[in-house]
Amino acid sequence: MKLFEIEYISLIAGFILLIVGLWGIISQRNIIKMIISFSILDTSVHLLLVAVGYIRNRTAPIIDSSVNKLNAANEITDPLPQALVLTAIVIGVGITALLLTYALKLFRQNSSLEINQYKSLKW
Amino acid sequence: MANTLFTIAMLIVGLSFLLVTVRFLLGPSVVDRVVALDVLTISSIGLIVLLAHFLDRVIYVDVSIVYAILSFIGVIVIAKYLERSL
Amino acid sequence: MIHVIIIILLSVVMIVMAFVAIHHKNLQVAVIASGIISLFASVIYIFLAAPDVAITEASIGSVITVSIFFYVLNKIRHEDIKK
Amino acid sequence: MKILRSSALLIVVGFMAWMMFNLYVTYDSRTELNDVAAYYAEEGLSEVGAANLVTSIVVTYRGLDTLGEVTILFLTAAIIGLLLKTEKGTRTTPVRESSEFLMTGARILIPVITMIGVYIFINGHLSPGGGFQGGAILASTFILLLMSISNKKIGHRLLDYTEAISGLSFILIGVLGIILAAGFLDNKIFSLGTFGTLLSAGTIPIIYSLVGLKVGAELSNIILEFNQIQGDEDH
Repeated sequence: MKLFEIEYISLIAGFILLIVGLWGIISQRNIIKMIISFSILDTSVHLLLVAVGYIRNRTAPIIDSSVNKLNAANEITDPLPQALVLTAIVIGVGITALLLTYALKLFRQNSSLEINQYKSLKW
Repeated sequence: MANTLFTIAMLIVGLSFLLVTVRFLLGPSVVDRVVALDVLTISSIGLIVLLAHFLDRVIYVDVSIVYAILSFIGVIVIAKYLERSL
Repeated sequence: MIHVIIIILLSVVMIVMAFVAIHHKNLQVAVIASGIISLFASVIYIFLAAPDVAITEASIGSVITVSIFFYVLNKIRHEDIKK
Repeated sequence: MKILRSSALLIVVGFMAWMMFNLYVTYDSRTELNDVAAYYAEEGLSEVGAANLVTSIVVTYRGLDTLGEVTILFLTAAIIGLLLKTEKGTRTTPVRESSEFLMTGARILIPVITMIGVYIFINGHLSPGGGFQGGAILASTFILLLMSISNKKIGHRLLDYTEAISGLSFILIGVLGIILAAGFLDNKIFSLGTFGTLLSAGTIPIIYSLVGLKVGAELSNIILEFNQIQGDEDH
């Protein structure tokens, strides 16, 4: 059965979280809510990448006594998406902090967090 | 025998996830939800240690150590925010 | 089999938390819900055999991001009181 | 107008959902590693000598990416500092003192958490963890420090020096790799040592410790910026 495997369930969860995050970004009007939706989107993409790298019945790419050193290529999952996601998470927190700083500056300017109040760039 | 016991333990952890989620959704104030976050963290620590047994890798316990030592810092920040002294 | 049950449970809770984070009126509850999403994502990373990613997500997603959000919310609350 | 807007939203999200559904239906779970990953798994142990293959990819095979990533984080911290500089955070009303529980707990726990962070980035080539995780844990220690001494001022200087020195040493070790070994950020400046011990895998422990210090200093800097603007200002 295709559905009841770990990686397929993670893929479904990641896809639904991605759609929910996108929906939040385009439908919410509060800036902080939009940033929260962005962080949900971020988490979902990380989850999708790790789930794509998973291979069933294999173990983590760390070679110690429970992994045969000579047969490592047949016992470990893909280490490449994990290294990618590791970098992406740290950059994600930087982006979130930067977005929050801009939100704070906008709030100082207009003392409102509603996106409808900012008309200066509308044309 | 041991595996059966650990399976039952895992089911109990899953039940605690469900109950705490219900508390989070119902909880009238923010404080209830902060406590729910804390309890979820502690249940996750238990779940990760059980997983380290089931998946047969000792190194996963490292993750639960990090959880255990960091879980309360976020709660402290929220508590300071709620008592207006951040 | 038990793994599948637990991971379905975690996914359902994550999706419920995502809806709470987007549609709840109180911003503090929304931030806490996004912290719970990060927490459960890192448990799922353990299932998917990625302990490095799990440690990163646990320490950054559910501690540092939540702290920065609450610092900003605190600043906004102060300015609101002043007005 | 409102109906128009929500129907447009529904169309966009529905298109996205349809795309995701197609991706899911056509996805087949993998059964073996692709060529690049198989190369890393087979040759990585003898070439790099780190037990944690993720570490050997992050530090050696894709070391340049890590350098760029650290630079991006530095730029983020610098921009946040620049933007928040005009916000004055002088508190007029005094804050409540931290409670005795928090002070005592922080005094006991700060050394322990720092030790765990240092353990995680020094053992990055043997166990799960590494520079980014250890740096994040050091930054969490910094949050605890800020929480427990909320009234005193903390200067940027120590963080700035730590960041500058570790970043410079990172690049210096990379350049030494060109001179003494095969290329930029190559780890075979020292001998690889015996597999699985602390002093193995060439320069990987040193580089990952430097990355950990740098990431920790940068994240702490961001948190310090946000902490310094707190309070109700008068202007």
